[in-house]
Amino acid sequence: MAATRMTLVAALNEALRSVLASDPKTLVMGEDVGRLGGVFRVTDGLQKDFGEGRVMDTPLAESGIVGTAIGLALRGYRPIVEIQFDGFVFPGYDQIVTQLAKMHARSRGRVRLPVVIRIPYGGGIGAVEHHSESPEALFAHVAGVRVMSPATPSDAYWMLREAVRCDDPVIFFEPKRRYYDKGEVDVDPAAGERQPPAHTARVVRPGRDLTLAAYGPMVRTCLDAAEVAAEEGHDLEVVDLRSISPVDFATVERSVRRTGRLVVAHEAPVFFGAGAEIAAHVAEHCFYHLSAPVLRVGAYHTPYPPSRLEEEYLPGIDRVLDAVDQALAH
Amino acid sequence: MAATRMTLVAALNEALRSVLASDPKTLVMGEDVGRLGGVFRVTDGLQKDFGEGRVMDTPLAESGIVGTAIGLALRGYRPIVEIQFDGFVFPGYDQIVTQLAKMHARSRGRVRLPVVIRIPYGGGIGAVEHHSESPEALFAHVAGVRVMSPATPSDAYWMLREAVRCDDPVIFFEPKRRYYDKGEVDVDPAAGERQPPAHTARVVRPGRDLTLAAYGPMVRTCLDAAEVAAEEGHDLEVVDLRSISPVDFATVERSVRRTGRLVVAHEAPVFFGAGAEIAAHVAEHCFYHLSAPVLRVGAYHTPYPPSRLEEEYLPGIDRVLDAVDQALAH
Amino acid sequence: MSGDGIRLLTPEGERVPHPDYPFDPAPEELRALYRDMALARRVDAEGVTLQRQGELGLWPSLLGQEAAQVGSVRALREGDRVFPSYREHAVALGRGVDPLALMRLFRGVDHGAWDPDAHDFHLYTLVIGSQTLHATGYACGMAKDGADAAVIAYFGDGATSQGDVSEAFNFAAVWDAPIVFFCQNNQWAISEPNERQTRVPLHQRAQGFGFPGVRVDGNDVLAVQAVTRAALDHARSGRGPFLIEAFTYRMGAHTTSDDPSRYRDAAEVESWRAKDPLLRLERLLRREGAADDAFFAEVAVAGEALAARVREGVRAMASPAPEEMFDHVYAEAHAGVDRERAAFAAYQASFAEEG
Amino acid sequence: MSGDGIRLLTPEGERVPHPDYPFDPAPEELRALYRDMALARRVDAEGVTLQRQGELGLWPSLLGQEAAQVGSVRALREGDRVFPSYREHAVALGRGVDPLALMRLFRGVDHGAWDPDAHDFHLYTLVIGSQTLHATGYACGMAKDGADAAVIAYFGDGATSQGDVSEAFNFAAVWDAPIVFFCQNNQWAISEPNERQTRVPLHQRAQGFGFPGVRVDGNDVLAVQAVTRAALDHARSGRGPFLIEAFTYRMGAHTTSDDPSRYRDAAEVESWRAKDPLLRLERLLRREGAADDAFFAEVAVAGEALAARVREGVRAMASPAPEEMFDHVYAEAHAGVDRERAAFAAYQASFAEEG
Ligand SMILES: Cc1ncc(C[n+]2csc(CCOP(=O)(O)OP(=O)(O)O)c2C)c(N)n1
Ligand SMILES: Cc1ncc(C[n+]2csc(CCOP(=O)(O)OP(=O)(O)O)c2C)c(N)n1
Ligand SMILES: [Mg+2]
Ligand SMILES: [Mg+2]
Repeated sequence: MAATRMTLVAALNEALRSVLASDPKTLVMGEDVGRLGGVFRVTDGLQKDFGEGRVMDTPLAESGIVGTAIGLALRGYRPIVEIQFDGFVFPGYDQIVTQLAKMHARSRGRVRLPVVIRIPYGGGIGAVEHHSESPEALFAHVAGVRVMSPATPSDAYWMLREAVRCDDPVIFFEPKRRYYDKGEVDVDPAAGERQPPAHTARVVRPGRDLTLAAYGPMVRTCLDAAEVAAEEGHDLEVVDLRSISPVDFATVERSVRRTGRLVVAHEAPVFFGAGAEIAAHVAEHCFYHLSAPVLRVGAYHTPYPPSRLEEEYLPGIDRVLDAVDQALAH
Repeated sequence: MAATRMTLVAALNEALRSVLASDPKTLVMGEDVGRLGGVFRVTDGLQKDFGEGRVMDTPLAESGIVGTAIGLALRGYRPIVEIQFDGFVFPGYDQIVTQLAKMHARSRGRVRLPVVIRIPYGGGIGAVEHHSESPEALFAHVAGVRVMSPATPSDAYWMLREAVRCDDPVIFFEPKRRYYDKGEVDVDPAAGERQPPAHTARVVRPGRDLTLAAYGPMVRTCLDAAEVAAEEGHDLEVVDLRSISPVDFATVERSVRRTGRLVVAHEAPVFFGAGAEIAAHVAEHCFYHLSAPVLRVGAYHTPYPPSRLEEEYLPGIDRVLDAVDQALAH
Repeated sequence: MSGDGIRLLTPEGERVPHPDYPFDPAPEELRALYRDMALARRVDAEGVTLQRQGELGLWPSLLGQEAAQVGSVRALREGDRVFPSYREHAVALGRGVDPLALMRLFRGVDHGAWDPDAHDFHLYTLVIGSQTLHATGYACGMAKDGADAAVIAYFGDGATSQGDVSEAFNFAAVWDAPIVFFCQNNQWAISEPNERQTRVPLHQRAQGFGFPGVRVDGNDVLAVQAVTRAALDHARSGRGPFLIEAFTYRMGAHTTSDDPSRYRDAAEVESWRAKDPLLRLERLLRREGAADDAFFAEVAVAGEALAARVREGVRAMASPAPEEMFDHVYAEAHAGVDRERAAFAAYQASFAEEG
Repeated sequence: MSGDGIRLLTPEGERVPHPDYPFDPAPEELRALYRDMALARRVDAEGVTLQRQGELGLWPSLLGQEAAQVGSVRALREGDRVFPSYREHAVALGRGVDPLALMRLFRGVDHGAWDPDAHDFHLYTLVIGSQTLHATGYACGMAKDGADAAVIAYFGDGATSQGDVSEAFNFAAVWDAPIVFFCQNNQWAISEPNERQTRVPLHQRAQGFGFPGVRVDGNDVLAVQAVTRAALDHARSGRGPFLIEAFTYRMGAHTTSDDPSRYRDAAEVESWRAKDPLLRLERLLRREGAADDAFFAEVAVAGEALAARVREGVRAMASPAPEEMFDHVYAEAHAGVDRERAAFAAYQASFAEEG
């Protein structure tokens, strides 16, 4: 089958459709995932095709959703949970941190909880409070869950499939402001074999002068920044991390050993964000290869502001380039 | 008044007693804080002396505790909440992250929430699951709350008083394995004037060869490690960070500019832990002063293990010294 | 599920007396109720329009819930405190909040930063159910203060599923807190009907926590006001919490982002249109000769004037200065924020220099 | 608060028939119940002793709750699934879990890693109330599978305050999940008595969510078994959840770390001693000639033998290998854990070299 051009939302929908069709133990559950197809339509049409027993509208309670998903997983199901927006995952945080993440270790490996928690995240869509956040660091610090975020429709398709197949709990962050970006997706199983594992990073643009590392919505921003930098004569390498826990440090370090410079970008606030872990790790392990300090670009240590300010709050091409310039100036 | 020797628990109790006595708007609330005086006796005798209206046993529900504390603060009270153990704060996490932390910004400064959330944290006490964790990074990433942790009885006394006085919400992490350590506490108000502000770090041992930065229970460990290192001829400086949000980087950087080397230690897992932020920041800002990479010492990316393994899990003197040796070897 | 609830006014605009809730407002009070509902409806319609025109990012319409909101807010006394959810525009107006303050939130200019103390009306809360705990704590504080006052907390049918709401019920019950829990059961939580949220009528929830709960016809402004007044008296008199389930209907979309045709029948909406809260009060007013065409025309004019003011106000609303992001994170100085504010200023200045 | 609940056996060991819960176990069944309770009590006492001797880090005693636990677990059928809290030692034994498996948890050797599938008995859950949601999800899965089975979820009186428990009640009700919620109301949540957790008897909580709830005398093993059996039948037959409040008493400390003299009267404890669950069954057995001194002596001997096995087993329990920390964080390979495992091994090896 040839690749098809589709939006990231359509790719996620296709991925869910394919796992629901192939594995009767998979379930989709969450608020408004049924008839409505989710507020972003990621689950559009699934209840119609697979029934209310497979695609379940739940009561409005995130702890209940995650907690009952755990119970369903204990019974042998593979629940795929939708959290409606990033800012609404916190009522379910206790179940994620104290139960979902720990039960495999608690049971010395006897209990597996193949639960996927899909979270549309990030800003840039002009939304009201709680609808634009990037809380991934609050999950990556928690041992026992995997954290990943695709940047393209193709990765959305294949990474979601892999998350569902995985026997570990996965927090799957979907870059909501890229939902309607289009890209080629080859849904042929043979294409699947060629996909790199979801926990690996990928060099999406090779370059010599500096490494830009990002994930999710910021990959596009970094690629765009690299275009601009190229016009100014700077050859930037862009690494799409894809996985936030684990981080594929091997790929990042390999890149940095060549370029000697690293800028990490994410939408989340910089303070205690993913960039801190990546900068700390790379600064330690590439100590003698770095010609400049690792710089971090991200949001500020403030609550997500009213949407009229989000353009200033979110790191855009200019802020990425500003950091690139600073790093190159060393 | 002369300084008195007392345990860290007694110092906290004294601090609570003094604020309850001086400010009728202060309240103590939580599970078992009344008659029992809390499972660690931090609130011992307070209900007897100040009544059930000031020292309130709450229903067993952390979200309810934090949420009603917010409401009481809106009404002009200054609630001091006790969470029984580190691992049980998560049902209250949503109220902390989405409400307590954000309401001041949400209201453009109109609403102040002077709520203190006391959390006994950390391991080393041979406890069962959920009773030994160090979740401070999960709070420091959240803008709007302050995060601090005292290391000594004197700081316990003065920092808790300052937390209660502060008009911002404070997550106050108490190093439970140091609860019964004794130290001098001078409760004289004049001594209070001499205390450094709670958001500043303090050099608790001066040294020339390397900076050890820690907070809470690990300060003692680092001081002990410095003693051992001194015998081996290495002169270590120990910085007690005291505050985790904000981090007093100025003090840390000043130290590192002199010593050229930094090891950060905490009980929490290293991955996405506080050490990442400190290492990333210092590696950036002291880039040309560092003779060795910033090294991090902490727990592993695993759930807190059964207590029979905690000695291997927690960073002790030996692991701190191992990192020191590595840093000095550069 | 146990009918439409306590009713003092039929959809046809006829009075039906209720032994427990005697209520006989004077004609001018009836007209004031109507005016409040009509103005709220007009402001709400303007919110929808402004969103369609791109002036607002979002608008959650209260269409159909005017009686539930106006009736309840009219039952409050000065010093009583309101904790709203995010759809309580008529309650906000009833507490003297300027409609433009609401618009600021939905325009993305601020997060809804009116002065809660000035209006005894807390900020909108978007995380479902959270405010019920704040309300309970606040009520507990009122009781500590010996205040002769009560709290009213608004939330939806869907919200009742959240653990926080159950915790609030329980804390309030154990503490005998002076609070009225006011659930606007508008039949839908976005696309999910009541049956997906509860097995039994929502007012019964209270019994399990040990306090009274009643259902009131939420489209009957008289019944809502009478029942809320009684509930507030109950709370103020030290008898603890009270739950009101106002049985009503969300006539519009969940918000302007929503497309209800995907999940509900036009017939259902039609059947509720017959119970329209304004229409039934209009019928009463006309039937009893308490208002004439001139009155309704005058209200309509006032509505247009208000809408015009709102429209102009919204269009004129400036975006905040970007530096403001840093201003209210903490009440006291925070080195991290200060550092970032300075870096931001320097970065902004660098563009200014470049030109 | 509505008395001691449904009762089939008085504290004096006399039978009292109940029309809704007919139950007439044969003498050998009665003896088996007694034996289960006595052995559980003996294991429990050994747990306390071993903690005092420093062999265990902690032990939460079930003393006084034997009837609630043995009666309920005996009502289960094969294939029914148990979700315990952390004090359900008698339930664990009833499901064939080795007492040493429980001891491992409280010794700090593991987190309680028995095989939940082998025993249809889930792991202990220490975060109050969490397991009620797992239980509800599991029950929902059973229903999906068309299994003729039900779930029973154990939790305490204090747990009912947690939002998770209310959410579990509501999910189970909306989904008609085959689950029995079994609340052991032992009157205390550490130092907090029932009045600090609830305004009304706990079994009433269910009504607000639309399913039945009853109180049973939790120290009457016959009543507990009969009521639980009926509740499980209710759940299995597709009628949805059922709440049982087993009214009992925690005779000992909350755990070995607790000092109940700080918060409760000796007189209260004494009054409950008169309702001892073992004593009353012994009285029945003797009164009806279903057991004689020889039987009780034999049970005591079996208890001592079991205690001795537990004691030796605990003392012989080796600590796990430190590397095991890394083994079960994830089911599949994780680069971060692998890196840390390797670093740990190298670090350990460095001592071996030096030493
Ligand atoms: C904790 C949380 N989860 C999810 C959402 C997304 N959400 C916004 S409104 C809504 C439905 C609310 O329904 P209801 O309580 O009946 O209030 P209504 O909108 O009908 O007034 C949902 C699911 C949210 N705001 N908060
Ligand atoms: C979420 C959470 N908060 C606090 C605790 C600490 N804690 C352990 S047991 C307990 C009391 C439990 O009381 P109850 O539910 O009545 O059960 P019991 O111990 O009486 O069997 C508390 C507060 C906990 N384990 N989990
Ligand atoms: Mg609704
Ligand atoms: Mg109890």
